[in-house]
Amino acid sequence: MSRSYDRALTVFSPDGHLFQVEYALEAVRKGTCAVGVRGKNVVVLGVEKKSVLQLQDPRTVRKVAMLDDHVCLAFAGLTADGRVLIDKARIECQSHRLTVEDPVTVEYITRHIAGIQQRYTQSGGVRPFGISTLIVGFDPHDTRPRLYQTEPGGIYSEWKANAIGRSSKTVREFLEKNHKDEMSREETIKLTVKSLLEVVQTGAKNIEITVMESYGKITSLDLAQIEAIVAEIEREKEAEAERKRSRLAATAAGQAAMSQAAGGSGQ
Amino acid sequence: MARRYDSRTTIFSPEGRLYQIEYAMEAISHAGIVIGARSKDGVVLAAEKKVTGKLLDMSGAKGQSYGGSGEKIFLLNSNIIGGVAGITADANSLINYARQAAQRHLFMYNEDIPVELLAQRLCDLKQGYTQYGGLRPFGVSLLYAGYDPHYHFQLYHSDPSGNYSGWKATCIGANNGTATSLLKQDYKEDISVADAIELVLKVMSKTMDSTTLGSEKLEFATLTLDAEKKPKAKIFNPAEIDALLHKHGLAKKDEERDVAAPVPSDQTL
Amino acid sequence: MDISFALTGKGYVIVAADTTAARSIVKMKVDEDKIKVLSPHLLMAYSGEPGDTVQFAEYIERNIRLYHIRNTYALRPPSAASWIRRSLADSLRSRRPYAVNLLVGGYDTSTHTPHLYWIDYLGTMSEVPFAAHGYGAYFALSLLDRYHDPEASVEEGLATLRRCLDEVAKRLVVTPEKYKVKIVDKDGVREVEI
Amino acid sequence: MNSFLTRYSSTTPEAYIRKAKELYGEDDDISEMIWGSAGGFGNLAKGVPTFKVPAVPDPTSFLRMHTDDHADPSCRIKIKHGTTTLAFRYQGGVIVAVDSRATAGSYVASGTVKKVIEINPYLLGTMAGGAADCQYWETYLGMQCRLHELRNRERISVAAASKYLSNLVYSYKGMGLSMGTMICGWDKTGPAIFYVDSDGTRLKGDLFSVGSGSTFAYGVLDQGYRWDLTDAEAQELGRRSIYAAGHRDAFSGNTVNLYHVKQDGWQFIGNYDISELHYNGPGDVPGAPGGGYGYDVRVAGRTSANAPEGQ
Amino acid sequence: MSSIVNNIKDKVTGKDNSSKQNQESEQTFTIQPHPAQKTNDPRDLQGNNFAADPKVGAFHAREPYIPPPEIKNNLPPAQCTRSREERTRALVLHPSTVLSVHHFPPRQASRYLPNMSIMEYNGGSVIAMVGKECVAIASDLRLGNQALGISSNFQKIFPMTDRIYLGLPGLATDVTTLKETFRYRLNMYKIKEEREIEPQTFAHLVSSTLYERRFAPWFIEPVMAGIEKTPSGAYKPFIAATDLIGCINFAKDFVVAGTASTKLFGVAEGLWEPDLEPEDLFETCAQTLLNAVDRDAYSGWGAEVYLITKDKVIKRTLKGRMD
Repeated sequence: MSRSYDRALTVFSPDGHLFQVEYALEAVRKGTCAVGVRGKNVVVLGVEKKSVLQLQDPRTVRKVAMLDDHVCLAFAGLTADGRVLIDKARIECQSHRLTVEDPVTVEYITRHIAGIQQRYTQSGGVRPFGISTLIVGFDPHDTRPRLYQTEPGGIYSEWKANAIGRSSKTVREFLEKNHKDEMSREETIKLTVKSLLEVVQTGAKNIEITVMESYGKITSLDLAQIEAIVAEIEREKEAEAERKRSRLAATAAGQAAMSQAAGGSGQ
Repeated sequence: MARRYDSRTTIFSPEGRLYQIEYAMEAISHAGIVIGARSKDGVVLAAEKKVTGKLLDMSGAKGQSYGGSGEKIFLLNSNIIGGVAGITADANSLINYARQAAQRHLFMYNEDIPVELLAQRLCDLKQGYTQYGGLRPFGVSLLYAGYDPHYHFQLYHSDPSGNYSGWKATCIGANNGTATSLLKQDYKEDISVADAIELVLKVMSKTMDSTTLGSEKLEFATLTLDAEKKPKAKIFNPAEIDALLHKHGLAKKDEERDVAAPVPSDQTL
Repeated sequence: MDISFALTGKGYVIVAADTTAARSIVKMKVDEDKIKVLSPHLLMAYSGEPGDTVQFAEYIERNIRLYHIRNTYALRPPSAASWIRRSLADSLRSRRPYAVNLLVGGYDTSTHTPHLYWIDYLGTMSEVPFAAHGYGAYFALSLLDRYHDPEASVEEGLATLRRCLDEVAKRLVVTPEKYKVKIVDKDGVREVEI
Repeated sequence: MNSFLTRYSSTTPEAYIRKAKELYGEDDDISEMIWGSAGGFGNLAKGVPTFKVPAVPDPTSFLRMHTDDHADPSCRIKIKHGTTTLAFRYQGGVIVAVDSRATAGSYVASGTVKKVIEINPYLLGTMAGGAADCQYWETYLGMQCRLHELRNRERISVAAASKYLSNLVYSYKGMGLSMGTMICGWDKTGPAIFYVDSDGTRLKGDLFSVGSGSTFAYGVLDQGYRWDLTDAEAQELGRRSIYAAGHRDAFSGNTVNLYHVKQDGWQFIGNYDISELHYNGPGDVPGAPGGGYGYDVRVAGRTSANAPEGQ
Repeated sequence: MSSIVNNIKDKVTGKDNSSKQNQESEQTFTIQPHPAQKTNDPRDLQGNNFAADPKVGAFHAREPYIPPPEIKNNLPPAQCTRSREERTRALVLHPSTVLSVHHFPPRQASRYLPNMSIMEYNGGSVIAMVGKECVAIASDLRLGNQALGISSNFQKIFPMTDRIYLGLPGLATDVTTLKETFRYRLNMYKIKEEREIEPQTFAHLVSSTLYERRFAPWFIEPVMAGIEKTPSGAYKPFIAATDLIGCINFAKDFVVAGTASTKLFGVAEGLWEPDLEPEDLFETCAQTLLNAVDRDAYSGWGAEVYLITKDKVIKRTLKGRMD
C-alpha cells in the first residue's frame, strides 16, 4: 500500500523516504552531465552538451547560465524547471544588490536556490524541481574560487570538485582519484575535460567549458580550444598506453628472456 | 506499476519521468502538421488543417488582423506569428495569453516584444502547469515565427513541458519525422524567403495525407520586412493560398474542372 | 543646483554631470558620480531631490541589469528610456513620487544610432539631439542650437561641451567646479577628463 | 505739497532737503535746488514729476502686495516680464538688439513692440519689465538730457544720464516700479553701456542682456563675443543672440530690432522676423552667413547614426 | 518654481496636504451639466420638453451657424490672388505624406476648470474640424517646460485606427502615458473583438478612461477626429472632445483644446464654414491653428495637420512660427 504517500509530497513513507524527492533525483540522473572543478585561483564548469541538430539554432541551446556578474550555474535535469529556477535566482541577485548594495556571495545564492527547492518539496500541490545545480563563482573581495551543489530536496554543499547528471557517479569517482589541491588554470580545465570524457564519448563537440578566474572574469572556451585539449588528452593517453605497452612488452620480453634463460639454463 | 505515476502531472515516476507531459506530446503527434522555415529575409509557417468539410464557413476568416485564418496559424503580435499543434482549445487560451503578454510588453517598453522573450513567457506558463498541483499540462506545441532587432528573423518551438529552442527549420505534429528529414535534406543556409516558401510547400505536399494541396486543408503565413524595415506579417487567405499553390504547381489537379474558366478557388470543394 | 548636459554626435552620446552633492548651503561631497552606466551601451545622468535621485537610479540600474542577465541582451536605448519614463510617470501618481530629472543616452547597436532622451520628474520624455537639466539648461540650449553638429567627431563634441561648461562657469551664480563626463558609442562606455 | 516724493520717500537726499524746506516755509520759492544737479534740470513743475499714490497708511507695502513682483502670479497688477534685450560694446561702437513681443499671461498681446527707446540721437535705452515704466521714465530722461545739453552746451555723458535715471527710479523703490534697462550711447569716453534697474542697481559694462530670455541670449552672445569684432560680425551676433532667445523663450519673439551706436549717433540697422531668421536667415545683410539660423534648418540632412558602410 | 512643482506634484498625486487645501481644490472641480445630454434639471426629468426648446434651453447646444442660401450664394468670390495650390505650398514645410490609403470595406466648451498652471506647464494645442465627408485635426509641435522650449517635435496627435486620430493636449507626461494606454486598450479591443473600433465607441472609451481618474485626473483634454461609415454606407465625419475627466462634447463644426483654446475658438468662429471640401478644410484648419498659436506663448514651434478623407489620410507638417 505504498500508493498514497508517493503522491502527496509532504508525506513520509513508513520507512522514512520522501519518494518524490528521490524520483526527482532520478530525473536529474537522466539529465546531461555537468562537472565543476576548483583549482587554486580558478573554478571551471564543464557540461555535456546534446548534439545540436542540423537545423537547430545553436544560440538557443544553453546549459550554463550567468546569475550575476560573478556567479554561474549549470544544472542537470528538466530544462524547463531549470529555466524557471534560474530566473528566480537572477531576480534575487539583483534584488540583493538593490537592498544591501553588495553583490550576493556564492553561498548566499546557493542557500537561496536550495531554499526554493526545499519549499517545493514541502508545500502543498507542487512537485519538486527536477534538477540539481552546480554553482560556481567568487565572493566579492575574495580570491577563493567557490563551488556548490544543490539537489531537488534542497540540500546544498560545498565541493572541491563534483559532478551531477548522467553517470555522475563515475565522474565523481574519477575526480576523487585525480583531483589535487592548488591546480593551475590549465590543469583545472584539463581535469574537467578529462572527467567529462569519461561519459562523453563523442568528444569536444559535445563539451562546453566555462572558466571563471576571478570576480567577474568569465570566459567560455570555443570549440577549437576544447578540441586542442581533447587532442592533448588523447595524446597523453596514447603515450600512456604506449608506455604501458612497451612496459608490458619489456616485461614480457624480460620474462621471455628470463624464462628462456631459465629454460636455457634448465636445459 | 507505471500506471500509478502517469495519472497525475505533478508526480515523478520512480524513473524520474513526468508521464503526463509525455502523453501530452503524444497528443500533439496526432495533430495537423505545422512547418516553419527561417530565411535571411523572412520566416514562413504552413499548417495542415484538420477541421474541414463542405459546410465549414470560412467567410469569417480575417486574414491580416488578429483573427488569423482559423485553426492553426495566428497573429500573436505585429512581429510574431504562431502556429499551433495539439488540443485546439488549449491553444486558444495560450494564444490569448501570448497576445496579452505581447501587449503588456509593448505597454511597458514601447517596443514589440522580442520573439524569444514571448516564447519564454509562454514556456514559463507551460512549465507552471507541469509543476503545480491540480493542473494538467497544455497539450500544445507552438512554432513562433518572428522578427526583432536583436536576432532578426527567428523560429522557435516550444513543447508542453515548457522547453523551447530555436530552429532554422522545424515542424510539429503528425508525420514530423518525415518532414524533418525532408527539411534536413533540402534546407540550405542563406536561402531567400521565396525559397523558404517553396521548401515549406514542397515538404507540406509530401507530408500530408492527401496527395494534393488546397486552401481547405492548408494555412499559410509569412513574416517579412516592409519597405521601412518594419516587420510585416501576412496570413494568407484561401484565395491567396490557392494562387500560391498554383504558382508552385502544387494545386489540386481537377480534371473535371473547366480549365479555361477556373472557378474562384474559395468556392472549390 | 545639479547641472547636467548631454549631446549626440556622429555615433556617440556625451553625457556630463556636475559632481557636487550639496545639502542646504554646504557641499557635502565634490566627487559624486551622478551618471550611472545601466548597460554596456546605456548611460543615465540623474539630478533632483537628494535621496530620491540615488534611490531611483539604483532601482533602474538593477532592473535594467536584471533584464540584461535574463535575456543575454540589454534593452535597447529607446525601450529602456520608455520603461524608465513609465517608472517615473507611475511614481508621479503614487503616494510619494520620485523627484528626479534624467538624461538617458545610449547607442543602439542594432541600428547603429545614438539616442538621447530628456526626461523630467513628471515623466515627460522627448528624444533630442542635445539636452540639459538644471539652471545650465537656460544657458546651454541656445548655445547648442547655435553650435551643435550631429555629425561632429568626439573631439568636436567635447569642444562644444566645453563651451557649455565655460558659459555656465561664466554666468551662473553658483557654479560647480568639476564635471564627470562619459561617452557611449559602439564600443561601449568610457569616461573622459575635461 | 502733495508730492509723493516728499511724503513717502524718506531715503533720498533731495527728499530730506525738500522736507526741510517745507518745514521752514520755503516751499513756494523757486529754490536753487532746481538749478543744481540734483533737483532736476529746470523742469516746469517743481523737482520731478509727482504721482498719486494709494491713500492707505503704508502705500509701499500695499503696492508690493498687489503688484506682480515675481512671487505671486495671481496678483492684481500684471506687469509684462517676457522680453529679451541685449547690448554690447566693441571696437566699433555699441550694438543694441531687442525682441518685440509683449505678453499678458500666455496671451501674446503684441508682436510689434518697440523695446528700444530712442532717448536722443546719441542715446538709446532698452526696455524690459514694465513697459509703461520704461517708456515714461526714459522719455522723461530724454527730456532732461536735452535740457542738460541746452544748459551746458555739451551732450550729457552716458554715465550722467544713466545715473540720473537710476536715482529717479531708486526713489520709488519698493512701490512696484519694474524696469531693467540699458542706457547705451557714445560720449567723450567712447562707447558706453550702463545697466539700470528698478532695484537701484546701476552697472557699467561691456556686455549685458536683460529679460526672461537673457540667459539664452548670453549663451550665444558670450561664445561669439570679442572686442575686435567687425561691424558686420557684431551686428550678426546681436541678431543671432536675440533670435536664440526668441526661439527658446516663450515670452520673447516675433521680431528683432537692431541698432548700432557709433561715434556720430545711433543708427537703426533693421527689423527682422524671428521666424524668417529661423527658416531663411536675415537675407542679404552684412555678416549674414547665408541660410536659416534654426537648428533643424542648419543641420538638415545630417545624422548621428553611423552605420558601417554598405548598410 | 518650487511652488509650482509642489503644486503639480500634489495635483497629480491627488495628495491632500491639508484638508483645507483639499477642500479648496475640490471646489474647482465643478462640472456643468453637459448641454447635449440630459441634465438633472427637474424640467428635463419630468418630461417637460421646455429645456429642449433652443430658444429657452439654457444649456442647449447651439447649432453651427449656417447662413441662409440667399446670403451664402450671393457672397462675392474670394479676393485671394493666389491659387489654392500656391497657398498650400506656402503653408507646408515638407512634402505631404499619404499615411494610409484605406478602402471602406454646437459648440459648448465643457468647463471642468483645471488648474491652469498644470495645463500650461508644457503648453500645446489641438483643433479638429468637420468638412464634407472629411475631417481635419491639427496640433502644434512644441514641448515646453513653462517658458523654456524643450522640443519642436513633440507630437500630440496619434493614430488610433486607420481613420481615427486622437489629439492629446495637456501635461506632456500624461500625453505619453495616455497615448500608450489607448494603444494598449485598442489592441486588446482588436484582439477580443477582431475588428477596429468605431469612432463613437472610441469616444466613450476615451471618456471612461479619463473618468477612471476622476479624483486625480490625467491633465489632458482629448480631441478626436475620424470618419465613420453609417449603416446606409455613407461616410460621416466625426469629431469630439472631452474635458479632463471625460465629459464628451460631440460637435458638428469644430472642437479645440489646449493653451491656445480661447484663441482657437476666436479664429475658428471666423474661418469655419459648413461642407468644406478636403483641401479647403485643410487650409481652414491650418490657418486657424497657425494664427491662433501665434497669439499663444505656450503653443507653436511648428504644427502638423492630419486630413482624413473617406479614402485616405494625408499628413502635412506646417511651416509655423518658431518663436
